[in-house]
Amino acid sequence: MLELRDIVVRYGPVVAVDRVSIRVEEQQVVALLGANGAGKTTVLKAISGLLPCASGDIAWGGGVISKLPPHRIVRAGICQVPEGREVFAGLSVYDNLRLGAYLRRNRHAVRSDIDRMYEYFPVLAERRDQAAGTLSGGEQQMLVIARALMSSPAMLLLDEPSLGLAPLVVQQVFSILRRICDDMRLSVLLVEQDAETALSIASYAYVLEAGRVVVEGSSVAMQGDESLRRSYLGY
Amino acid sequence: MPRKQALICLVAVTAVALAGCSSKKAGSSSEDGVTSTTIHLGAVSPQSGASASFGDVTTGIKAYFDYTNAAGGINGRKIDFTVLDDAYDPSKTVPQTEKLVTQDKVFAITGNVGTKTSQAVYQRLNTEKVPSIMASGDPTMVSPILPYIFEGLAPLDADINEQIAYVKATYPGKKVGFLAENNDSATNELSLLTPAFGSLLVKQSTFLLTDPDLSSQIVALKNAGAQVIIFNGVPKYLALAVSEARGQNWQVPFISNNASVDSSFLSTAGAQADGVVTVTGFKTDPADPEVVKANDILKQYAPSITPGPLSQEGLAVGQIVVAALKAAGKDLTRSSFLSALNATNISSGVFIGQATMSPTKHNPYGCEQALQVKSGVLAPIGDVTCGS
Amino acid sequence: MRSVLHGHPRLVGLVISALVTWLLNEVLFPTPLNGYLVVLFAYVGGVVVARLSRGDHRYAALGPLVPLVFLAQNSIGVTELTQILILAIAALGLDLITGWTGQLNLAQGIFIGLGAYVTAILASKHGWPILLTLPLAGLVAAAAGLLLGVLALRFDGVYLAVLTSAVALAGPVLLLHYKSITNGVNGIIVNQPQPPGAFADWLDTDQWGYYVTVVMAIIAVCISWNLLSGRIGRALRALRDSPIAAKGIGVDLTRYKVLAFAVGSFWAGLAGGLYAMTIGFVSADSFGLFYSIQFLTIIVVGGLSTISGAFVGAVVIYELSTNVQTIGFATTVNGVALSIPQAAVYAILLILVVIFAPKGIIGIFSDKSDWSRLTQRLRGGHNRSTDVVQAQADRPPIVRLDAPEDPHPAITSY
Amino acid sequence: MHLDLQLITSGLAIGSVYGSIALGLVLIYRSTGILNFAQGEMATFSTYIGWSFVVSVGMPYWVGFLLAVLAAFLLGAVVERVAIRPVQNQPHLTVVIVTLGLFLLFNALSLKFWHSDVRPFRSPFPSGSVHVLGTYISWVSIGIFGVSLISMAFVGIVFRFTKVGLAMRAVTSNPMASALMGISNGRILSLGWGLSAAVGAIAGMLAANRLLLDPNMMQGVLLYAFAAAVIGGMTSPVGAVIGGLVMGVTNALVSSVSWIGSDLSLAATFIVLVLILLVRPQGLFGRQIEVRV
Repeated sequence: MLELRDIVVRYGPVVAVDRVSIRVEEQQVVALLGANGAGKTTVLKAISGLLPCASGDIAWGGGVISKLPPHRIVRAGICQVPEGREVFAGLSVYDNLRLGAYLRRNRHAVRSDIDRMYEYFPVLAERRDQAAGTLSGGEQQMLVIARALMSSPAMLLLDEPSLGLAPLVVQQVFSILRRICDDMRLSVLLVEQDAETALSIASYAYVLEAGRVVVEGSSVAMQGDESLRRSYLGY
Repeated sequence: MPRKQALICLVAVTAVALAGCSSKKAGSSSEDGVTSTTIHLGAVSPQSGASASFGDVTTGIKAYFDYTNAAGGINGRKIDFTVLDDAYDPSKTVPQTEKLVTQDKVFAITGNVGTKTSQAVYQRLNTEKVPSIMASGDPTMVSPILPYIFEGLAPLDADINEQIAYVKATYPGKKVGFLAENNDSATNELSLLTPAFGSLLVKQSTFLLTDPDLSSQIVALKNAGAQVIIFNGVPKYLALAVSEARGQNWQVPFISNNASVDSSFLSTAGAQADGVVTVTGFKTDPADPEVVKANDILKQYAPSITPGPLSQEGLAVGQIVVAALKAAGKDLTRSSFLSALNATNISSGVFIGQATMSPTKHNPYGCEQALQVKSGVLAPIGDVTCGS
Repeated sequence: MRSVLHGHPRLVGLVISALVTWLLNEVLFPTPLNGYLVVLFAYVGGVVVARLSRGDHRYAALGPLVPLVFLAQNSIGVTELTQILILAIAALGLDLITGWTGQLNLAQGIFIGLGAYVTAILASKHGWPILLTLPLAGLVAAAAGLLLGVLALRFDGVYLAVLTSAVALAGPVLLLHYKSITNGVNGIIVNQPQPPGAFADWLDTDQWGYYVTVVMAIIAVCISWNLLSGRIGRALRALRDSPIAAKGIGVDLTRYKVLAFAVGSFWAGLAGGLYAMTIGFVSADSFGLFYSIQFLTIIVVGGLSTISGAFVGAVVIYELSTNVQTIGFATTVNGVALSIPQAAVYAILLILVVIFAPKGIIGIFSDKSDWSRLTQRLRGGHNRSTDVVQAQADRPPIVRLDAPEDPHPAITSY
Repeated sequence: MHLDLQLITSGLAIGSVYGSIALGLVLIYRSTGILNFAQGEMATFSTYIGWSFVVSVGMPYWVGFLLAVLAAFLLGAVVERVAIRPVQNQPHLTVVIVTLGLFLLFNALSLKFWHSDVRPFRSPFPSGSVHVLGTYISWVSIGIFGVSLISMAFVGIVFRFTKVGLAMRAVTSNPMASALMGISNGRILSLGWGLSAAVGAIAGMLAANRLLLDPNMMQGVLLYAFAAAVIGGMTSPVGAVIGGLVMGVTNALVSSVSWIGSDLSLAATFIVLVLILLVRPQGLFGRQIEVRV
């Protein structure tokens, strides 16, 4: 279980995330919604250790991880799929996947996991020797998800997987994602602007505005509250 | 906006113009640098950068001054010697020398090292009436004679004439190749070699201190049919040249300039050094009492360096300065120091023969001797030649 | 008081920094103080005053220039300050190329050499008055810079660094080779000009050279300032901050890159002319790669893309490279005293400055720094960042859509 | 004719020295994205450490050699940690200035500890030369050439086939993403600097016999090594070595042209370099990857 307790994150003097508390249970999909600049990505970066928490702490699996460097957090089983399709552009698709499994020692298992990713995302198998920078936007998004899964995480942090993708591709990515979550028994914290899609896959959701949690509740309740949808979720 | 800027420019320029109405700066005076207990001397030399090894000259000078101080000083005064760094860059030599003259108020400049750096300051030092001993060997600074400028290293042309005389006597009619660092002393040497050898000078090949090796230069000399190589440069490049030639199985004789056959050359070139000829105005026999004394002084007062030609020549500069300071007497002034320098006549030191200066001769040396490396040791060949 | 001075904060800054300098030089330190220290004090004074009077700190760039004129009277370090100003003029040019248009140029030194040779040849061999040769020195260097700028368009990053270092290496070699023009390795001795007519009674040669350099520096600053605060400056800033966006709004990248090379080299050439005039001796091997690299360290240490950075950097680098002393220790090993050699002290200080002031020394005074917040508070001005923090104090309650007892129903369990 | 062949073999001999220093440059550039101006001076410093072990302490040659390589590795890692990491996220030019500072620092330290005299440092290879096709090639040169090939293969294998090499490429390509893969970026960068310094130390110690050991031993070499790395495309170990050979041979050949001669050969060599880059701006072995955004 991941639990954020009153975390505060600053960019210099500017407070980007203000006393945010979030819980993600085992094998639960939780969505973090909100407009552009609400602080969603900052929350994920704080969990991954890319940004320090000014106060508050982050608990995971019985320990506090908020002071650990990013690579120790990956080792603890939390892997982030960063926003903006951050592939290793000059490296091949295969090398990108291998890097996902950087911390794993069992080569045999890694090889079979790569094959599994090729099954989930057949297009990656076709392009396995191509430089990742030459893939299309949707393909790159699939690659970063597959790459994150290669670390066999217990918890996946997904940052705007739908950003900049055509609606059809978004549907494709999310359907694969749901399949994987079920298969791999993952916990997921999903950051999205596209609230409708996110709520369709999440069971619980938080809405962030100007760095603060303003609303939280189950997806069903959120989908049912029309005034909330109008004012915060924009659909 | 533009008006405001124009206004500022105007103010600034006016301020400059107004400040122009200030008094002329003080300059140096004849009493600078001497107190009842000290004599303040200074020099600028490269202490950093690619030419830092030239700084050994001032290290040698300082060693002799420290030795003199330890022996009781000069007429009750101790020498206070300031050495500033110019990294062998003339644009730093000028301010650093000026700093010695106007700020530190040194009595004299004793041993500014280097040719291009000394070229940049010697005329202004003469104008400022500061007695100055340059350590460059460049003959142009002391001919024509300027009253305040002296030279402390052996004159390059004496070295060159000795090289020419040796080659003419030992290898008559042989084709000569000239290998040299691309600097002013090589140009100077070439201007003497060309009339001396005429068409026998078949090839001149130059290198830069950034060249990592000399293979193409050696091939070019070999191609041109050179039978003797006259070399002008630093020890490292002589060692590179000799090992490259021997590596190509070319047993050509090398006649090198002063100072390039030193202990570092002998140790790096090893057995290949045998047969290399050099000329020098300085004593090299390690058993010679003057050399023993010089090396003892250097070992005691400059333990950070290995005694070599540069530090020994520096020591000799120190010796001449100290002798002149002593001769100038208790009532030391710049004019008494100048008179003493002009009357320099020292009969023994690390130099060969005598060190003499006069109002018409501002370089103390002139005697030369050819030497050859035999079994890793330098041995004199032929007689000492003095004067031109 | 403020209302009277309003609109002229720069003038106030200049006047006060001039006064500060005069005080430091004449009253507080009757014994000669190193010129550069005075300039540093004066600069800081100028910045503080400019800031307190709501001016932009960049305008205090002129701060050190005006007080400089007073320093000559004290006869301390005139030649040193002259050389520092010459470095600064050339650094100003390099900043245009490297700081403003982002082209890594390791060949600035050779353009100084070019300018120095133009002045030396015209003055020594053809008897031109030196002042007349200065603009020509700049123009010849600018023409060469134009050529290099066109060539540089093909290269980027590391490749441009190697191209320009190739020019820096090959330049002196070529100058040495054409002996008939440049006098080869023997160099050219330039007779330093005597101050003309009326000045001769008050000034000696060094002081005259110094004032000429000060005037040239002021001209260089004024022109650069005009250039950079206008349309071209905006274009260059856009180009530097976001090249793709700048291209999108129609900034002609190519033109400005080449222009920067030409103008930047002009300042280098002018600096070279002044070098020949004040040093009195020009020889090509003085203008090698390491000489060029010096200017890169000047603009980075001073602060990229700031006019004052070139001057502050020139002072700091010059003083670090010449006046830093060996640090000695009392401990001895085998009779040799332990010490850190001068060049190592310089290197360590250089690294420390870059690490602790990555935006350069001017960056310490820039808008986002602690310093600026301090001065803002001194002025009693608003500080937006504290507003943000204070606004966070009260927060609305979180709306919970579910019963708090069981907010996280797990999908499955294992 | 045989003398021209001599020029080519001499050029290849010195070119392999350029190549071996260029390898270290490529290693750092590829694993940290930095152009390291201090590469040559760090190699000289490490060579002096080896010299002290072998000559002053009197260790057997290969023991001193290995210890010096190890010391160089540590030196590189420490330098990265102390001087480079604090400016890692600063603009490229800032990092360049730090490496220039390191250049000055190591030069000053070599000068301080070992002074400016040239020191003999024996080569592990036999003295003398082989006489082939009318040209003389010294065993030392053959040895340097051989070892530079081995270093090249080592660097190539590290990059292509090892996990560490993969991580190095990842860190340069995208530091944020590599941290999210569980890679400790700091450790990889230190490792890159350490390896590069070790490769430099090997090159320095083997070349010291030929270049002659003094504090400025690598200054001339560094400039050619930069050119070599650039011709090779900055990221290719094979390219670096071939680039070095190209620079060595070009320099030897242009100096034999009578109207260029040895005094203009430096200028001419770099003009050739610029011409090569004008035709192939990405170098002979560099790949240009078109990145879709």
